[in-house]
Amino acid sequence: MRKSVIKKLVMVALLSLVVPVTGFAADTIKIGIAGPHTGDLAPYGIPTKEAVEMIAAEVNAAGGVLGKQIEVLPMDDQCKPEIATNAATKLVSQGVNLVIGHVCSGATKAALGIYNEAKIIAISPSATNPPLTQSGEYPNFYRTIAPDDDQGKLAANFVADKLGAKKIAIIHDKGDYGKGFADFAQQFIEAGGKAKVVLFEGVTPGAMDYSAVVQKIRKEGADAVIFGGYHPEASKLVAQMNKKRMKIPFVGPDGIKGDGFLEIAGADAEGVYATGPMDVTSLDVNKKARADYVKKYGKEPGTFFDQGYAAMQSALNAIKVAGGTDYAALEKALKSSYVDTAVGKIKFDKKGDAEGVGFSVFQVKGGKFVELK
Amino acid sequence: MPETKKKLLEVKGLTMDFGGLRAVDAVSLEVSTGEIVALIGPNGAGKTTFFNCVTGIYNPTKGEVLVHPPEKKTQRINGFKPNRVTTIGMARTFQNIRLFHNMTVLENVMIGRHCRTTTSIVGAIMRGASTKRQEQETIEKSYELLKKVGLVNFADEFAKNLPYGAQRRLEIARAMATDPFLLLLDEPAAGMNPQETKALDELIVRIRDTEKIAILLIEHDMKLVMNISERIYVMEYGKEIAQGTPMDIRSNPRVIEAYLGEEADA
Amino acid sequence: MQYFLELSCSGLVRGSIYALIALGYTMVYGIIQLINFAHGEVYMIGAFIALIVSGVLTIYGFSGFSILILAALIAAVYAAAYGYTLEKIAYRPLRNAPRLSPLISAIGMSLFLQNYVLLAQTPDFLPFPSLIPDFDFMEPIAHIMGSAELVILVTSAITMIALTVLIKYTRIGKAMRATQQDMTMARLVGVNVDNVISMTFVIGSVLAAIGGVLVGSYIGQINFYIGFMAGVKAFTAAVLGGIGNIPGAALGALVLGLAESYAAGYVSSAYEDVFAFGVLVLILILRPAGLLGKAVKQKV
Amino acid sequence: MLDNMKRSILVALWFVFLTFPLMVVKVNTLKNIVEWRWMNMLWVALGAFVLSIVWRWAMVRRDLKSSESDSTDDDQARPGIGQRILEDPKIFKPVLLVLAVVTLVFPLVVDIYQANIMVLALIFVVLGLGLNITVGLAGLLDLGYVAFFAVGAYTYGILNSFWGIGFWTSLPIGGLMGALFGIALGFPILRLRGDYLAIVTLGFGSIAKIVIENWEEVFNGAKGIAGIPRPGLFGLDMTIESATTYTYYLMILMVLFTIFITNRLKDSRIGRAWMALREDEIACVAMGVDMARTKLGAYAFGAFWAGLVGVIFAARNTYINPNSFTFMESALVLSIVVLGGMGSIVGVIIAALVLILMPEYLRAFAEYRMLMFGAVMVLMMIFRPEGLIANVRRKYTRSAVKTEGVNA
Repeated sequence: MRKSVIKKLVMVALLSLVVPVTGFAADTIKIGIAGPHTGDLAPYGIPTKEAVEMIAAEVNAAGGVLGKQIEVLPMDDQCKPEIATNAATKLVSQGVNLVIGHVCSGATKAALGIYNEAKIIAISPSATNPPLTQSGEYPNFYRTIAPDDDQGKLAANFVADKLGAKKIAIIHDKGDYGKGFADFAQQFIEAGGKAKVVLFEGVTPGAMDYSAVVQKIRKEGADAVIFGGYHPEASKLVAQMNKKRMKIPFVGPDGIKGDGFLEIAGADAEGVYATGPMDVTSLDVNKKARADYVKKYGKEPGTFFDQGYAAMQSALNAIKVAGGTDYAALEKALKSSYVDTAVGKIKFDKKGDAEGVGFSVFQVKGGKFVELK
Repeated sequence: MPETKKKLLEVKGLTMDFGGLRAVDAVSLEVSTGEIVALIGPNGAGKTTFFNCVTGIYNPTKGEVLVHPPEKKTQRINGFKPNRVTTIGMARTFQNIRLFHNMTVLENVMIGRHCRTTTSIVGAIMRGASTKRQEQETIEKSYELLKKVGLVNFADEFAKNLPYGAQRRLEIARAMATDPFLLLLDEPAAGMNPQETKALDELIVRIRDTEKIAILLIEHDMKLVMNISERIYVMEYGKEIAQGTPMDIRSNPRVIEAYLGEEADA
Repeated sequence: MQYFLELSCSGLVRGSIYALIALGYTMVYGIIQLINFAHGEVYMIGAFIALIVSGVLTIYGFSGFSILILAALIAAVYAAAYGYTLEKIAYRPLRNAPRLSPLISAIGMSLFLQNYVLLAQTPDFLPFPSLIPDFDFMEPIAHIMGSAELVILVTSAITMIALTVLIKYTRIGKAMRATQQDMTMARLVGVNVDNVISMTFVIGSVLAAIGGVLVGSYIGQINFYIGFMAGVKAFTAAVLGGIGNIPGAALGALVLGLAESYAAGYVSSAYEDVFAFGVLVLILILRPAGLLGKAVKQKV
Repeated sequence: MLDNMKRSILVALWFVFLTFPLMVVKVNTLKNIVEWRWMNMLWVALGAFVLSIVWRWAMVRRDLKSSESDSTDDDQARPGIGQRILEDPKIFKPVLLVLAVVTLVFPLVVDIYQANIMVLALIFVVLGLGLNITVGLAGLLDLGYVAFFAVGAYTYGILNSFWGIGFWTSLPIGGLMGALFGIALGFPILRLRGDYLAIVTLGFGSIAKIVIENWEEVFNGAKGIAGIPRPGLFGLDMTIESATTYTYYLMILMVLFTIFITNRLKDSRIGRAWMALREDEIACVAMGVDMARTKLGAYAFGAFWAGLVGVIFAARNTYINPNSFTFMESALVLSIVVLGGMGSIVGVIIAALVLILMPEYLRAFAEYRMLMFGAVMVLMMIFRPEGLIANVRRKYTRSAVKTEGVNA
C-alpha cells in the first residue's frame, strides 16, 4: 500500500519536473537576445532587445528567412557574470541558433564559453573589451561596435593632437570598462610622446564627492582630463570641476555619451567631449530603423540601438547567405559578405571585429552631443 | 582521619579602581579546605567586584590573588582570563542568574565539563572512540550533578523555562561540573522563599561535606550566612571592616553600624 | 600649502555631512544600544523628498530661495515621519529581544527602504537641482571653497549648536539624557521612555534629512543607493568619536572626513574606502570607546 | 472591532501621507512634467489598512505565545508543521525517500538551465549552512561573509591561471584559505561586542572587494579571471551538459557533506560551546570555555565552507569578477539564515532554495526580490525569531551499560 503511494508521489514529482522542458522544434530559426533587461543597467540592454524584436516582427510578417519564421528569445543577464551563465545555458537548452548579445563585456566573457561549446555564434552590439576578439579565445564572438582600444587611441590622440594638451590627468572608476579605456588612453598617450600622463587614478563610484580628486588634478597642473567610466561618476566629476572653477577639457568614453549624462550633468555638461560610435544617423538604413522604432515604440531609441539593429541585420544576412544555421557556413558568411546595416556597410574580420565601424569625438553643444568632423 | 586544613585561596590587599573610583580597597581574604566562608556587606560595598577580580573578569589594579590548588603548585592568577581561573579549579555563579537560556538544562551542565574534556574540531568531526567515550562521560557526570541538585526531571527542558529557585540550583550544578576545589557563589539565595533557602542551605553544606569543595559566598540572607559559614568577612565602601566567626561578627559594633546605617538590609 | 588647504576644505565639508548623519546614529545608540542600520536610508529619503518637492515647485512656478526653504522643510518633516514609523515598526517590538534581533531587523529595514525607493521612483541617478545660489562674495576663493560648501559648513554648524541647546536646556533634552543614563530609572521618575525614544529617532532623522538636502544640491545627483555608504561612513564616524557621545560624533565625523580627504589627496582615492574602514577597525581594536567616549565596564 | 477598524483607518491614512511623495509623485525635471500616480495611493491605503489589521492580530498572538511559554514550562505543546514532519518517522521517511529520488533524477529530467540554476541554489545552501555556524550557532553576526566566498573563488582562479592547478587540488586549498582568512580577520576583532563585530565584518567585506578590484597584478582587477575550468573527472572531456550534471551531483555531495560535518559539530563539545557563547559570553567564559579559541573556531569553520564552495562557484561560472562579491550577497546569505531559523539545518536548506529559486522561476518577482528580503528579515525577527523551522532541541540518552564504569 505504502509503496504505491510513494510511486505515485515520485511520478507526480517527475511529471512536474518534465513539464517545463521545452522541446526542440526545428521549423523556426531561434535567435536569443541576451543582455541586461532589468536592473540599473537595463537602459543599455533594452534598446538592442527592442531592435531585434522589431526586425524579427518585420521579417516574419514578410514571410521569414529562408521560408522559416524567426523566434526571438530574450534573456536577462543583469550584466552579472553568474546570471549570464544561467541565461546562456538556458538559451543553449532552448536550442537557439544564434545569439545577439551579451551587452556587458564581463557577462559576455562568462557566457561565450557556453555558446562556443554548443557551437553557437554570438554577435554583441556593445561588448567593447579588446581581448574578446584579440585574444583568440572566443572564436564564436563577433561585434558590431569597435573595441575599446580604438576608442582609447582616439581619445588619446584627440587630447594630445587636437586639444594640444601637454599634461593629462586620467581618472577611471576602477570598473572593467572604465579602467580598460583609461589603460588604453594612457598607453597611447605615452606611445605618442606628445603629452605626459601626470595623474592616473581610480575613484570610488558612489563616494560622497570627488573634490579631493579634483584638487589633485589641479595640483598636478593637468590641462586636460580623460575619464574612463559611466555617466553618474562623470557628471559628478564635471560638476565638481565647475564648482572648483577648473576649466580644462574633459573627455570621456561612449559610456557617458548618452542622455543620462546630459540630464544629470545639466549645464555642467556643456563643452564636455566624448568618444562614441560614429554618427550614422545620416545613413538611409539608420534613418529607416529609427523611424520604424519611433513609430513602433513612441520614443527615441536608446544606447546601442544602432549596433543592436546592425547585429541582427548581419545575423540575418549571414543566415541567408549560408542558407541555414550551420556554424561553419555562418562563420564564413559573416566574415566574407558585406551587408548594409544601421552602422554602415560592414563585414567582420578574422577576429570578429566589424570592418567599417569606428569612433569619432563628440562635444556637448547646446545640450546635445554633436559630432566633431 | 581529621583533615589538615590547607589554604586554597589567598587574596592579599586586592584593590580595584574604575576610573577615579576605588571599588575595592586593599581587601585580603583566605579560604581553606573544607571551609564555608561568607563575604557580606551592604549593597555597593564592592563584594561582586571583588568576586570579579578573583575570577578573572576584571584585572585588579593592585594586590595579589594566589591560588594553592590541592596537589599542585601555587599560582598567582592576577590578570588570568576567567576560563583559566575556572580551569585551575575555581568556579562561580552569578548574582543575576546567567544561564544559557536556549539550551537545555542538561546542556547547561555539560558546558561546565568543557574545560575537563579535550575533543577538538577534528575530533568532533571524526567522532572516534575517545570522543564518544568523553561525550558519554560528560552526559553521565552531568546527570549525576542534576540528581544532586534535584533537577534531573528537568534535564531536557530549556533553562529559561525553569522556575527561579531551580535556575539558581542549575547554576550551582553547572559550576560544579567544572570539578572545582573552590566554589564562589554570588548571592545564591537572592529571590528565594524560606523553604527554598533552607534547601539551599542544606545543599551548600552537602557540597562541602560530600564533594569536598570549599565555598566562598556573598550573601544578604543573614540567617543563611550565620548558619553555615565558618568565617565571615565584612566589606563596606570597598574596604574590609571586619572578619571572624559568626559569633564575632554578630557582636562587632562596626558591622552593626554598617548594617543599621543601611536600613537593615538583611 | 594651498593644496593642503584645499584638501582640508573638502574634508571638512564631507565631514560635516557625515556629522549630520552620525548624530542620528549616536543618539539612537546612546539610548537603546542599537545600530540603526536604516538611518542612512532616512538620509536618502530626505534627499529624494527634497528633489521631488523642488521639482514640483519649480514646475508650478515657485522660484529660488523659497524652493530651497520649502523643500528642506518638507524633507525634514517627512524624514522625521519615516524615522518615527521605522522605530515603531521595526524596533519597538524588539525592545526586549536578544541583541542581534533588532540589528538584523535594521538591516532588513535598510534593504526594504532602498528597494522601496527604487521601485517607487527609479533605479537611475536623478539630477538634483542646485538649490544653493552662487554668492558673488565667494567668487575670489571659489576654487578652494564655493558657496555650496560654505552653506554646508554654516548650516551644519548651526544645526549642531541647535542640537546642543536642545539637549542641554529643553525638557525633552533632559529626558533624553536621563534615559541615556538609565532607562529604568528614568521610567521610575516619570519619563515617558517610549516618547523619548521616538523623539530621538525624529530628531536624528531631521538632521539626516538636512544632510541629504545639502548633499543633493552640492553633488547634483542622487539615487536610491546613496544612503548605504553614507550611513556606514557616518556610523564609522560615530564609533570613531565614541558612540553615544554627541560631541564625539561631530568630532569623529570631521576627523574621518579630513582623513579621507588627505588619503585621497596624498595617497590614492582608489583606496579611499579601505582607508575609512581601516580607521574603523583600528579604533575598535585600540580604543573601542572612541576618541571622546569613556570606557564602560560591562555589568556582571 | 469598531475601534480596531478606526485604528486601521488611521494607520492607512498615516501611510498614505508617508508614501505620498515617493509613491504618487514622479517628476521629470528635464521636461518639467509631474506624473501623478493616484492609483498607487489607493493601493497604499488598502494595503496599509489590511496589513495593519494583520499586524495587530499577529502582535496579539505573539504576546500570547510569549506569556504562555513563561507560565507553562513546555512550549512543545504545539510544534510547528516542520517540526512534526521532522519528528514523525511515518511522515519523515517517505518524504526523505521522495526527496532523495527527486534529487537524484533531477538533472536527468530537466534541461541544463534548470540544473545550472539548481547548482547555484545548492551553492547558496552551503553558504547558508556555513554562515549558520557563525551567526546561528555562535551568535557572531558576520556581514562580510561574502569575503570568504571570494577568497575561495579567487584561490581557484589564481591557482589555475598562474600555475594551472586543477579543481580537485584547489578545492581543499580554497576551503583552507577561507578558514585561514577567517582566523586572520577574526583575531583582531575577538574582543568586539556583537554589533561592533557586525560593522567591522561589513568593513572587511568591502575592503576585500576593493582590494580585488585594485590589485590587478594578482586578481586581474575588475576585468576578472576568465576561462576557469569546470570540475574535472579523471581528465574526461565533458560537454557542457554533462559537466553541469556532474557539477550538480558534486554539489549534492557537497551539501550532504556539509550537513554531516555540521551536524557532528553541533552535537559535540565544540558545538555546545558555540551555543553557550551565543547565549551568554561572560557566563560561558566563566565556565571555563576559552573564548578566543571558540570564537576563532566558529569564525574559521564558517569561513571554511564559504571558501570551499567559492571554488565550486568559480568552476561553475568559469569566470569571476569582483561584482559577484558585494554586500548584497552577504545580505542574501544572512536572510537565508534568518529565514531558515538560526541554528536549524533543514530550515536553512529550505530557505536557500526558496530565496534563490523563486526569483529565477518567477521572473516578475525578481524585481521585488530585495524588497522582500528586507521585509522578511524584519518580520521574521519580530514574529518568528526562531525561523521557519526552529532548531530542534536535542535530547541526550544515557547508556545504562556504562553508568557504573564512569562512577568508579
